[in-house]
Parts: sequence; structure tokens; C-alpha cells
Amino acid sequence: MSNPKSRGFFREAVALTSAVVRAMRITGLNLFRKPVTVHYPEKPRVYPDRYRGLLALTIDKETGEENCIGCRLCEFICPPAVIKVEMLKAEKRNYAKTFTLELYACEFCELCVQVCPTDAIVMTKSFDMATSDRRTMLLDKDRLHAIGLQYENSWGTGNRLRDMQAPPKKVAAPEAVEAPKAASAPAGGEA
Amino acid sequence: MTGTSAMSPLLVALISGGVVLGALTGLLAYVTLLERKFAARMQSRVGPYRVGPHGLLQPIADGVKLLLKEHLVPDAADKGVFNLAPVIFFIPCMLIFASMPFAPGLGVADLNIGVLFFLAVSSMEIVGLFMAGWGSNNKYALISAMRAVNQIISYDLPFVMAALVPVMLAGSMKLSDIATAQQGLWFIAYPVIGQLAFIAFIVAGVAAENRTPFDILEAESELIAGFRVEYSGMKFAFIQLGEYAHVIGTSFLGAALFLGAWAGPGPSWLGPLWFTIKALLVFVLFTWVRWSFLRIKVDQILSISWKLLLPLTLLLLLATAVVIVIRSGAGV
Amino acid sequence: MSEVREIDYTGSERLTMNMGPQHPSAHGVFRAILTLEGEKIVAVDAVIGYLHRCHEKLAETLAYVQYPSIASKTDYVAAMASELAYVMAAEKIGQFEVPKRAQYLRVAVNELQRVASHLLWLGTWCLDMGGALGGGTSVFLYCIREREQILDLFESLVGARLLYGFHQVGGVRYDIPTGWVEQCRTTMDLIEQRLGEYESMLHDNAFFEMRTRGIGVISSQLAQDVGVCGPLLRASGVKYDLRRNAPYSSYEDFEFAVPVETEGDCHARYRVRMVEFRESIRIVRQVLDGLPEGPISSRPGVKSLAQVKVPKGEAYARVEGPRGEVGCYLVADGTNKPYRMKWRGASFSNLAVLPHIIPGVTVADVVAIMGSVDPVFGEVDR
Amino acid sequence: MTSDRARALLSQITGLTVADGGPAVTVHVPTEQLASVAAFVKETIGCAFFAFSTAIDHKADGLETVAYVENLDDNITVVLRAKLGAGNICCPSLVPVYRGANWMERETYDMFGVQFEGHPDLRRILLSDDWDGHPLLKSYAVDTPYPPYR
Repeated sequence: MSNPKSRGFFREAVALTSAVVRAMRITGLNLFRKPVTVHYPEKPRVYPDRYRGLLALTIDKETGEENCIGCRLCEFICPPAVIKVEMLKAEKRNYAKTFTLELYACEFCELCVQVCPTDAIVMTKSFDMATSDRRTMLLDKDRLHAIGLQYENSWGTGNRLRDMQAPPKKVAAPEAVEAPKAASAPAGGEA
Repeated sequence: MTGTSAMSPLLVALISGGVVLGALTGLLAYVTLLERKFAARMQSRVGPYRVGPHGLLQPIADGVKLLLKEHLVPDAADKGVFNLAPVIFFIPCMLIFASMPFAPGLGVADLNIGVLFFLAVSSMEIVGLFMAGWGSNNKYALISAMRAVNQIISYDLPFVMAALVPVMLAGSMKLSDIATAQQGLWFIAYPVIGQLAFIAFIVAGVAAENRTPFDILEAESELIAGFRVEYSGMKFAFIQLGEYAHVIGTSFLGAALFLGAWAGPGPSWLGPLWFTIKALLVFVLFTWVRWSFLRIKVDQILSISWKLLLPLTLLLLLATAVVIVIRSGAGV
Repeated sequence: MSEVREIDYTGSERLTMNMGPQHPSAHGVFRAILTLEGEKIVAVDAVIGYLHRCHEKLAETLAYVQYPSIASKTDYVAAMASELAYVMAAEKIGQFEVPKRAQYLRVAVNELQRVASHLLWLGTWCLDMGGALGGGTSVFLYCIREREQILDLFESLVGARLLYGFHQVGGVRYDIPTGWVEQCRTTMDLIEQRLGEYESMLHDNAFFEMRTRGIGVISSQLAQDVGVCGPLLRASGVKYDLRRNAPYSSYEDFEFAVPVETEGDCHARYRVRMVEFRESIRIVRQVLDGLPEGPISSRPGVKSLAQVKVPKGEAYARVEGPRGEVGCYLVADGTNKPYRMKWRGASFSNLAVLPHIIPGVTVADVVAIMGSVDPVFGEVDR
Repeated sequence: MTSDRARALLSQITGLTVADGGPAVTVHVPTEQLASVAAFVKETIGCAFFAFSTAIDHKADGLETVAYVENLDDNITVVLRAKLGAGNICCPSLVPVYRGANWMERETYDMFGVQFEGHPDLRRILLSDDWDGHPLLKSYAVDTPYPPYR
């Protein structure tokens, strides 16, 4: 306050006027720019390949079998502990007897995807999960499979993520480092 | 009131008052939409969009919403004052249109002291405002009311001075006379004096309407919403409507004083339309100023008023007087 | 402060006013109990803790592989900085090496984060001073518009827009996708151009100067005594930047200027941050030019909880976040979980200076000072 | 002033143990000497910048307070560590020396229950005033059925 006061009548008048002109020029300039608003529900957003959205379980495209072997790695790694898995032992391979995911507490850190040895759990390119009932956010195995079929899956799967973070010893293949954008096909069972 | 001499003057006044009020309410509602759309485009947004095509029904939705809202009265409020304040605030804001001639002969009461009436009535809103601030029994509202008294008193002076320049040039306080005097040359086109007076009018007008950068009494980021923080529902709507009525009234006054009122190309019945368009232009200018600046503090507002604006407008008045003397001397 | 608290709140000429916890300018949930004489503030009591989420206790229960993605929630406006501080502390104790490419990527995301965070600061600060129904909103929305571009960059890099989980012990989790470098360059050019627009709205603007010059002066002595850091410290005339004075993550490879102002008022903080914008953009460009090839992590991708074990020891890792020194003090006991973790939130120390500078100013100045301090309450309360 | 010089200066004071190695000068201070050593560090070594202070719960060995102070001009970090001893929760306050210790010590009191003697305003800061116990103590039970937080 001391500064403008000491400037004198005409200096202050000139300073005020130039401030007015410059500020109004910028707002006037933006008047003719295209609005950046996206009319969301009508016009879908474009999601990048690595989008971390709703979680889903995958089904092997060829055999039609679920990929999850119920190993519970995702349950252990989950920081907010939203995943609960029970293992069902079988002859050839194991299955998840139950698989529940409390989506309302999930923090979408993608650690469960990263640790999955069979690429069974993935993230999808969707965040349309608004609901008026909390219970619908408690996802069981069937819901997770349905979400996986309903929405486009993101690029990240366990094997891809671990390949990308390849340790120095294995000498990362250049395409593994540069591939992300190209290899955006929906994650299938490639375990 | 030419051509309606068959009817009694009271009836004419009632009818025209009703027409003006009705038209005004519609105008006010849609002026809010205009401001919101304009501000949105300045900020790279689209503004109201969902209600009706491109948000055209938004003002109606807003009105209905405010009608249905619950009326909350704070427990410790001074109930009488609290409930009365929006009305007291609203009436002068609407009353300012009484002296406004929308076309030659079309108006409620084209008083011969029209400008003075406008200025006097528009300053009366401070009473309602102070009542609202005091009656709410809220510290934010109280501080806001105190600031309001400071600000409006100090800005009425430069506002009057700026409005006096066209009055002096026209030689009359009657708004229709001022409009007629601008048939040849609008007062804003008067070299130097006209433009400076218009700028001073806009600045003082912005301050008198409590809009950014002079909205210290509303000041959402400090005083939340100042004097209206406790109001809800229709009482809030009254305050809001009153504010917009004041802004639009000032815009009409600006158009009448500086932009030649109803003068414009085309037949004379287009006059009211031209007048409204000019008033909306002034309104858009107010809006543009509002959405371009940061708010300044109360002491700075006062110092701008007393140290900058008042001397400037006084000088302007002096210059106008000199011009008038020279012109009349040349005429004689 | 004690001398402030002793003032009688019920003095006859005084008004006690609560600013917050729910207040448009509280920047979250901050409660300042102001004692006013007219519009002048004579005493302030700051109440924090409304956003306390037990981060330090939580860190004792979560493994080193889990916590980095939670660390981003301390300072949610600059998530990358707090993640980096945590993993750097673990790397310091375990003496894990970090590949050069990972270090450069860390620098890139941290500088992008600084630009994003400063954009949010500029916007919200102008919102404080200009009001939600005035020019402040315009600046705010312009800033948010540009910040979105940076969030888009993060989204295509990590997949998330706010809480990233980008860092991990020994490197980073994500490599850049194809086309990211070009996208980043375009964004940087755009933001640099738009910064000029903000400056022409604010710089030398008489209205802006009236609100900021000479307001909330922090002397360099007070700043150091309280532990004020980051742009606030530099605006008070102390030339101290961790990126320069204690380089980490290959910051020594890059050229950048450390702006210093001596006034210590709100306007000085504004000038410091405006220079930092441009310096950050400069660093990002240097990273993109000199990004080395190679692995992004010195350790195999995380597969299990016990994968990262840190030997017994303790370390204090510091990162120059957008708000200043983000420090993580870690005590490890040889298991896969820390024994004790302490966040030194930059905002916590910055906010602690408020009781020293607020008495004597007016209500309108409080919001300007709050905004110039730029607190993020996730980091204050943790 | 350099780190080595600071080390030498500090090791001359009786009662202090200066840990060797590391970029930071770590000093183990007896509790009763804490305030005077802090004043010495501030005035003589020039560590005007108060970074942070906290405490560590060593279970049976009791609490230990840690304070980081820095000399920004010469890049010296001094770590003041004081073992309170088992069962002892009293510690002299650093607020008379560093004003920044005010909130930091309030937080330490809040989380560990350390009673800072000479602190002008020792209240809880993050938790509410009616909170029971001091949560960052290792003995503080987190009573929750969810496995990772048990």
C-alpha cells in the first residue's frame, strides 16, 4: 500500500489504467478461444493406454477359462487391503474360490496388477463407477469378470509391468522399454 | 404520456409500471444468463448448458430452485430486521427504473429531476444492506455491512460527479431531455470530456454496484458472502435480483447519459430496442471489468475514491463548465 | 505463540472470528481464530489437524513396496515429491543404486509436478484475492486449464492424474510411452507462452501490487528460525535450494537458476515462484534432451511384500518439493517395514510462521498471506 | 565453518558423544544439556535453520528425541539426539532457542507424550484435545480387525 501511495496522482492513474487495459486484454483474448470443456457423458474422454481405472479379472480368450489361480499375491500386496481371495485347490491348476474387491477403499495403485503372475487382474479404461449404493462397490468374482468384458482393458498387466521395470542384469529388450503405446491390445492370458 | 390523455394518469402509471416491472423481471433473469455465459467464455468454459438448449432455461430453473428452497433464519438473528432487509434492499433497486424513459414518452414517470431521482434512490439500498448485515447476527455479515457503508458513501460522490457531466452538457436533469440533446452527437463522443466522464462513470458504477474489484462487502474469499451469508431461498433471490436490477439500472443510466439513449437507425419504434441493446453493452462492459481484476482492500478502495476519482471528476466538471461557457459564448 | 495467546479474547472492543475450518480461503481445513480490532488482527491462534490421517503410524504397518503409493497422499498437490522423499530415504539406508534413466525420469516428473503445483498455487491465490465472483476466477481457471495438460502427461505416463505411485525403491515403476517426449515438449511450450499471459494480468498490475506489496513480510531470521523453506525462504533473501545445495537424483547435471528476492513479502514470493516456473520448464527440456537409455530400476519389478528389505539404520532424505523441503526421516530395523517414519512436511513448517506474521494485518491480508504461503493440508496434518 | 570444524567444536563439550561418519554431524546429548547445546549450535556453528524435531520410541529403552538443525550458508547439518531413558518422558524444550520447535514439539507431545519443559504452549496439535493416549508409541494398540493394521 505504501508504494502506490507514494507514486503521486498521475503516476498512479497511469499505472491503474495500464493495469486495466492489460488485464482486460487477456480476458478479452480468451473470449475468442475455444472452450476447453468436454461435454463428458455425451462425448467420451480419450483414455491413455495406461489408464488406471476400474479393476477387472480376465478370462483366457482361447480356452475360456479364468486366469486367476487364487495365489493371493494381490491380497498380500494391496496397501489398503481391499482384496480378499480364497484359494480352491484343483488338479491341473488352482482357482480362486472367492475373490472380493472393495472398490470403495481401493486406491488404484496398480500394485495388484503388477504382482499378478498370470495377468489375471487388470485395470480398465473406465471410471464410471458412480453409484448411490455402497454395496454395489463390493465386487465379487463374477462382477469383476463382467467388468473385464464390458470395458476396454488397460495396457498394464503383471508381466508387462514387470518387464518394463526389468532389472539391469537381464538387459532389457529395447522393445520392452519402448513398446507401451504399440502393444495396447487388451490383455489376454499370456502366462 | 402523450396520446394517452383519455385515461386517468394514475391508471397510466399503474399500467406502465406493471409493464416495466414485468419486462424488467424477465430481463433481469436473462441478464444473469448473459453474464454467466459471457464470463464462462472469458474463462474458456461454456457456462450453463444443461437446462434447455445451450442452457437457455437456466434462469427459470434457478428461480424455481430458489422458490423451493427452505427459508432459514438464524436462531440469534434479529428476526424482524433480518426478514425485512431483502425487501428494503430490493425496492430501491427496482424503483430506479421509475424515472427511466425507454422511448420518447414511454416510461413510468419522466421526472424533470430524473437523474437526481435515480442517484438518490439507488443509494438507498445501503439501508437494506446494513439491515441485512446487522440482522443476521453474524460476524462476517457485520464486517461486510460496515465495509458497505464506507464504500457506498465514498463512491456515491464520484458517481454523481460523473453523471453530472452529461447533465451539464444537456442543461437538464430530465432524462428524456438528455437523450434528446444527444440526437446529434452522443456525449461519449465529446472529445476527451465525454470519454473520461464515461470511464469515471463505469469505475464509480462498478464500485456502487459492489462488483469486483470493489466487491469488498461480498468478498467470498474473506467474508464468505458478506451481508447475505445467512440468507436462503426467496430472500436470497430478492437480494440477488436487487443487485442485478441495480446493475442493469446503472447500465440503462449509462446508456441514457452517454450513448444517446434510444437514438439509432431505423424507425422510431425501434428506440426501446436500441436503448436496451446499448444498456446491455454497458452491462457487458461492467461484466468484463468484473471478471478481469482482483479485489482490493477497503482502505485502498477509499483512497482510490477520495484521492483519485473525486479530484478527477471535479476537474472534469470544471472542464465541462469551461466548454459550456465557450460554446455559449460562441453561440452568442 | 504465548504472547499472542495471553490476549483476552473477550475484550470489549474486540471481535473473535473463526476463519475456518470450512472457509473458502482455508485451502483445505484450517481454522484460524482471529481476534479483531475493527478489521485489524491483533491475535491469531492456528488450529490444524482436521486432515490427520495417521500417515506415520500407517508407514510402520506398510512395507517398503506398499507405502510409496500411499506417500503421494501426504501432499496430494505434489504427489511426486513426497513419493520421491520416501523412496530416497529407503535407498539411502539400503544404499541401493538408482539407474541414470530412472534418476532423470524422477527429475522430469518432479519438475513437471512443480509446474503443476505452482499453477494451482497461482490460481488459488488469485482466487483468494479476486474472489470466486471476480477476476480471480479467471486466473484460476486459466491456471487449471494449463495444469490439466500436465495431468494429461502424467496420465499417459502413469495412468493416474493425482496420486501416482510412480516411484519405487530402486527406480521408477513406469517408463515413458512412445510419443510422450513430443507431447511433453508441446505442453512446455504452451505453458511457457501462457505464463506470459498470467504475468501480463498480474505483473505490475496496480491492483495486484496493492494487495501483495509489503504484506506478510517474513524476515530471513524469522524464516530460518521457524524452518520456513522453499519459495518462502528464497523470497526472504536466503539463497537455499536443495536441488543446488544438496543435489539428489542427478540434479547436478542440469542448469537452472535459483531465484532469490530480499523483500520477503507476498509479492516477492510471487516473483520467486514465477521464475521457478520457467526454470522448471528449462530443466524438463534438459531432461528430455539428455534422457539416457537403460533400465528404469535397479531391482526386479515388485512381486511380493518381502522383496524390499532395508538393513538396520536410519536416514533423512530431503527433496525440494514445490512448497519446500519435503523430508522423510526413516528408521529401519532390517525387516520389510520401517520401524519409524517421520514426515517433515514443507507446509507444516511454512504454516507455523503464520502466527508470527499475521497479527497487525487486516482480514483481507490474511487470505493473501495464506495463499502466498501455499499450504496443502494433506501435508500439514499428514 | 565446516562440518569437521563443527565436529571438533562439539566434541570439546563434556558429556556429548559425536558420532563419526555421515554427512550430518550427529551428536548424542544428555537430556539436561540439550537446550544449552542447541544454543551453542545456533550461535557458534551458525545453524539458524530449524528443519524438524521428532522422537523415536525404542520400546524398553525409552524415548529418544531427534532434532535436525542446519547452517544453510555452509551446508552443515547438526542432528541433536537425546535419549530420555526408560520411563522418562521429560525433555527440555528447544522453543527458547528455535521458534520453529513450537509446533514440532507440540506434535511430538501429541504423538509420543513427551513433556517439553519450558514449552510455552504445550497442547495437542493434530489430534483432538480429548484424545486418549499417544498413538505413535509402540505400546499404543491399534485396535482394528483388519490384518495389515493390527
